[in-house]
Amino acid sequence: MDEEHRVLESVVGEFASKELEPINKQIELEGIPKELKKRLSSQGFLGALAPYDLGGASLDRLGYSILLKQLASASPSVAFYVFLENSFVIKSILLKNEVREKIGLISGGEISGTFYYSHLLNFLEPGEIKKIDSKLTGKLNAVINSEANLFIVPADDGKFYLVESGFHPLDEHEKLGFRGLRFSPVKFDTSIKDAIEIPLNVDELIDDTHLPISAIAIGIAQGALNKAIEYAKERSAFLHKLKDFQPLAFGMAQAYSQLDILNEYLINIAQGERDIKKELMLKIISIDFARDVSKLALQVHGGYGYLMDFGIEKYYRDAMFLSILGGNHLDEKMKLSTLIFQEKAGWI
Amino acid sequence: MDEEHRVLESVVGEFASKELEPINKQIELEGIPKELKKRLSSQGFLGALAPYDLGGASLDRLGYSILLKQLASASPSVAFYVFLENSFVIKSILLKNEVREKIGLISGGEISGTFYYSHLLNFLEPGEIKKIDSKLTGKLNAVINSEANLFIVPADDGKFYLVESGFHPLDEHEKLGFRGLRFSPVKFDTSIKDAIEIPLNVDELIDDTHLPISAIAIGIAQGALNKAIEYAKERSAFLHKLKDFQPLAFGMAQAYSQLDILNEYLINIAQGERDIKKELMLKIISIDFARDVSKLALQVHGGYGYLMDFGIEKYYRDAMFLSILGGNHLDEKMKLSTLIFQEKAGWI
Amino acid sequence: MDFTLPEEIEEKRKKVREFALKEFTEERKRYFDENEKYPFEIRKLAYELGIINFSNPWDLLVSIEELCRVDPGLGISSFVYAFGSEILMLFGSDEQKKKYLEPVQRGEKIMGFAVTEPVAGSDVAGIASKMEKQPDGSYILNGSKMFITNGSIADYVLVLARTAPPPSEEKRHHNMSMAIVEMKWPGVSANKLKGKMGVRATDTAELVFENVRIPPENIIGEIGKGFYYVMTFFNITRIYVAAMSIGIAQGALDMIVEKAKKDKKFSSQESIQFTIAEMATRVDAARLLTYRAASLLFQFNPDPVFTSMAKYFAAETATYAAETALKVTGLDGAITSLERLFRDSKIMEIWEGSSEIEKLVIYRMFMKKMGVE
Amino acid sequence: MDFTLPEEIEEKRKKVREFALKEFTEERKRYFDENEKYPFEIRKLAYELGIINFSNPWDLLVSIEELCRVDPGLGISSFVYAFGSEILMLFGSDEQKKKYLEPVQRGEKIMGFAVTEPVAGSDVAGIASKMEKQPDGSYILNGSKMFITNGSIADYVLVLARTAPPPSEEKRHHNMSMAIVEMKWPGVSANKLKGKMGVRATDTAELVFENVRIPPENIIGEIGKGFYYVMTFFNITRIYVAAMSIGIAQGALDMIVEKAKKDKKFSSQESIQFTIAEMATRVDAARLLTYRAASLLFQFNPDPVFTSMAKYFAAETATYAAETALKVTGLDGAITSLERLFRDSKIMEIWEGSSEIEKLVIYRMFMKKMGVE
Repeated sequence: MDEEHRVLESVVGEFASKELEPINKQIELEGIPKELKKRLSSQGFLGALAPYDLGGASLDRLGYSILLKQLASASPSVAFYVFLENSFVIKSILLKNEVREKIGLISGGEISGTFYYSHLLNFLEPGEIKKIDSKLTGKLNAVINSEANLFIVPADDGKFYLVESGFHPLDEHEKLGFRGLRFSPVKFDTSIKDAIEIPLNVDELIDDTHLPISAIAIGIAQGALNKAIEYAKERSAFLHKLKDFQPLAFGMAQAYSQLDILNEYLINIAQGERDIKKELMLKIISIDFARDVSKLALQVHGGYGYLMDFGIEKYYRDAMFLSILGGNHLDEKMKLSTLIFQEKAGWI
Repeated sequence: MDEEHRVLESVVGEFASKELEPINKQIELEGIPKELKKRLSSQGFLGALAPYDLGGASLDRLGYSILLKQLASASPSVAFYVFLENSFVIKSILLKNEVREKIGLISGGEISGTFYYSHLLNFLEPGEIKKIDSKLTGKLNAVINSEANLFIVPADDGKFYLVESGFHPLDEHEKLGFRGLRFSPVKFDTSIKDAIEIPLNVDELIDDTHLPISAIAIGIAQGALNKAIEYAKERSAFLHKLKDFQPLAFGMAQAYSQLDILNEYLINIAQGERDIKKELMLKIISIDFARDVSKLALQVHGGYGYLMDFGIEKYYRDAMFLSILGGNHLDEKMKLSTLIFQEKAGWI
Repeated sequence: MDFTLPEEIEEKRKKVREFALKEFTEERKRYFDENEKYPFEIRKLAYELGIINFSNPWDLLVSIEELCRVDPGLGISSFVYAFGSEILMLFGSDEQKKKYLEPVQRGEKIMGFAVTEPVAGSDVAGIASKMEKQPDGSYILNGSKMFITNGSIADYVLVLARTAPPPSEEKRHHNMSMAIVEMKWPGVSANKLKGKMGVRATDTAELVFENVRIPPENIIGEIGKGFYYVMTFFNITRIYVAAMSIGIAQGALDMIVEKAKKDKKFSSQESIQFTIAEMATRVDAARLLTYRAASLLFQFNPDPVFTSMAKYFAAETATYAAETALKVTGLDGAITSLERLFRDSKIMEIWEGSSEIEKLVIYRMFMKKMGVE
Repeated sequence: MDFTLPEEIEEKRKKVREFALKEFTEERKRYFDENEKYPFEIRKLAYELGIINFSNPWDLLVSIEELCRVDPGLGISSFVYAFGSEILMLFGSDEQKKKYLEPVQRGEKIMGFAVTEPVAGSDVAGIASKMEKQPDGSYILNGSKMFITNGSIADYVLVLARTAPPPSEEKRHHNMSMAIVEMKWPGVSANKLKGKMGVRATDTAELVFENVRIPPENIIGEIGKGFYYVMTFFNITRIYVAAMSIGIAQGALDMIVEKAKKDKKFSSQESIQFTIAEMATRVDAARLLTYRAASLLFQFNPDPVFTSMAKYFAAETATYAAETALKVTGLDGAITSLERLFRDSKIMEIWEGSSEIEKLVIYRMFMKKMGVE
């Protein structure tokens, strides 16, 4: 890793511990505060993938991975928010020159956008938007960041549209994770005149998310494990520190080792040539890893881990939610099997 | 990885498939043939860590790791043999100028040596060599490569001695793995005049084995998994190829991913600065991984996997034996815990 | 060998399942979870309809299982109002039973069990609360308790506290005693804990005791035997936690099976089929371990090895099942009760002795059986 | 519910354990393993001492468990000489029983069961062997069989072969039949398989049938029902493989416990203590699943879900236990019987339906119970 990325890692790390850690509970309970969005924006994080002239930081793959990992280690909600704005919204808008200037508003934290892809996640009743006459009408379920000002959504004509009016979010769903983001169905009744078609290739867009999702997963594991290690050094039971007991210490040592191994792989492939197979492999492994490690971290904390105030249980919930929002595991495992066997595999 | 190491990887890979694969069964049943030792020697593999002037290849850490990995993928026995000769015997002898020329005989495949470290492996009755008057007398249990011409063994004065006469191996132990090497107790009755003290630091010597043992583990996993993938593409059941079934395909895809991740880590740390913590982490993870993958590969082969002729079951046995000979897991996990918690940990 | 439950117990199981499916509506599950409220009405209803029957242990066990299968938060709240009552049954005086136990059994009062402390979770012998004997025979209690179920809604709690310093480090568990403390007494305060990950319909609080005067007749059993009483109690309640865990695991399995029934594409994937097979097997293994431990307990012959095996294995099965079901059902599971089941499940590995504690108990008692002291 | 075995069965268990500890000496275990020899003498002794009792299924079950606990190779060899006999008991004619079954039950003859083929392991319906009916009513058998236990020492084997082509791809399992084939008949040859990873004292062979003439009276039951007979048989033998697996797992646990008893440093490590606790729990869970399945089978009411759960879980427990015990005992385990136990264990996940097959059976039959066709 070069100097520039090292600096970025430490800058974001400091941001995470100074600006996210202290308000983590607030983020979970009330959502990401407006002021925080401003702070994220002024650091260039909100427009991570946006070009400089639109207020962005124009990060490369490694820089973007480092950013998400470090944010996720303190607040998976914030990391997922930045990921959603960049990997989906900004990248989509960049495809359409006419609306390019909206990126400035997003990277500036003035507005937020969301992208609807739950229909790709084997979701039973995702809802649908129909294009009827001069309207886009319908309801979408399970929309993450549903309080957004700007939606990029699929209609029944197979196209994606950017809309900025004529919608309203409904009551929230159960909220497994990423509680900093609103998660609910959204009703649409938008005039087609206000809808702008975005010429995106959704498969490519999704393929590009393997690496950032891996980075979030690794960040979650890192954040949870660090807290568990600190706690095990402080907390006593049976007259000894928790770290002194083999089952806990060995479990954490094992997790620490796997984390380092995954982290180096993340860095390797983020700075190497694009390799979708490797990115997919990392994603599938690191999502499961994040869940296992955050569960371990919760268990190390005992009863306290079960309380929101300790900031541990959220990692476990968020890791679980990431494993759901992070991609359709079954389809992706089939895809990976086919890449590995070099012929169609894993389809029965 | 630079060009030189890439070439080495392909050269050893070819050697493994052309010179080891065809005689694998013979190696398992009768030991490593003399001619093979000659072939290993002429390639410079037997003296991998020996200097050029003593017939060695003077490989660096990365080269040595690649060598062992590739050999292990076809024959873990041969890889372990090369490892034993180099990481223990040659490295020890290099510490004593007077006997330096023996290295030529080892790297030339003329003689073989062994190093006794089973006493470090939490072994209940390792036996002992006593230094009494003018003799080194006693019996050592669980000596690997016990048909060696040259032994480096500890005596009860806490020193290590090189001896070349006055010993004879006893009946073999049960032979879990590495069947190409003799494994038995050895009786010693050597005149002290024929014993040469070797001024070695056994802890350092062991620390230096983490990386090569990881390489063997990763090689075992690679060899077993490749065979399983090939088999799954060929073998049918229920009117489909095995690779078509998700549970098998996904299991192998997962293993393939982890293997690639571990392999990149191996290469990273083998070419980076020495980092004992990382080397230990990799060893602990990769030994367990080798066992899990070779077990999976056996299962993919069904009943055939259980037969020696298919060359699969040996990976599982060898991986298990490597996990035993590869180091004292409990002690090493304590050591790793202490490195990670930066204070004594995992001792209860 | 006979692996079947008496018919009337299986009948009761059906009745409880019907009750839970009817009363634990999606709205209620969500309401009490989101608002972290104890469902007094549901508890009352369950009592009145005879769902909770403390007089037949098998009846209680399968009821716990079936209630938690539909919703752990509401399910646990339905029967946990008597938490600690076994202590009074086994060790309480006749007066104590009459005054404190019977109103609970009649569904009128709520009880709690206060052992855990902020500084001592699983390590019961490490507690710091003190009861000091006064010249008049009464005791003064000082200290605080953490994670106390029913803490802010109970009428009284059974408190464990030191009545003398430990004789030595090895004998830290000596000189502890238990007393019944009424929550309305001066010096008692409760601070409801908000923001639990799951089982949010249950009430959990931190308790603080400042110079609380306890009359001598409220001391339970013998002075100095408190630790022993607690361990005896855990040998009972661990089986109930195991039953809750089986309920959760079964509930998770139900959901993935439901999806497989409705969604042919889902159920045609062999990896999903294997997942269901593996989950069903583990749930059954956990159930058998639990019923074996229960069977011995209910014959007044509890085996701590079997009890801890059941608790540990069942609790891990609960989190495994909830996690796995959620993983494979994806968003479909995330916006249904499965999401809650997932959050609820994790506490099973912590309550009544974490999995780590259970393993230590298993090891020690198992080796004792093997002839090792 | 009752989780105890009858006293006479527990007595028998003790007797079998004593037998195994006495007769399965370290020397014998090693000799028959290394030389891949079938232990005729031990088999005879076990029969004569009444160790093997086919008339009481619980007796047989615990005997299998206890024999394999000490040594799977010798243990399996002690009772497997009657392999396939349930087929004759259930579907054989009186003449077949008299001529072929009784000499086996008297310990005089050895039988085998020949289903698996080189091209079709777990996929029984995929076999290619054929029996063609001749004008004189006899059948001509052609084909080969793989991994046949007792293959090179049996006096006769029960063979599954096609008697007509499958009516369709979905009905591949139709038109298969079973016959008793004597190994001395012309055209029958056996090729002993050397180099098995484990259970090397048991005999395994590849069989080849070249124009073997089978008299009509050697056809078992009805023509065309062979697949059904095999599946019925597996519902029985899977339980025995589960029992072998429990035996192996218990044997591995025994060894780590023995080491813990002798070696204080070893047993004082908490990670070792946890390992013992986890292993003991899994072994018990596997045992309970197995006994439940057995209990139903022995009441002539087998449940394929429970049977396959038992087989799959027990087999995985065997490899897990052997692996784990060997891992933690290190070299100490590697030069003792534990090494053999490790090698022996792996076949449990393959025999009588691999774990993958068991999971498919569990899924299909479980969903049937849930009302899905």
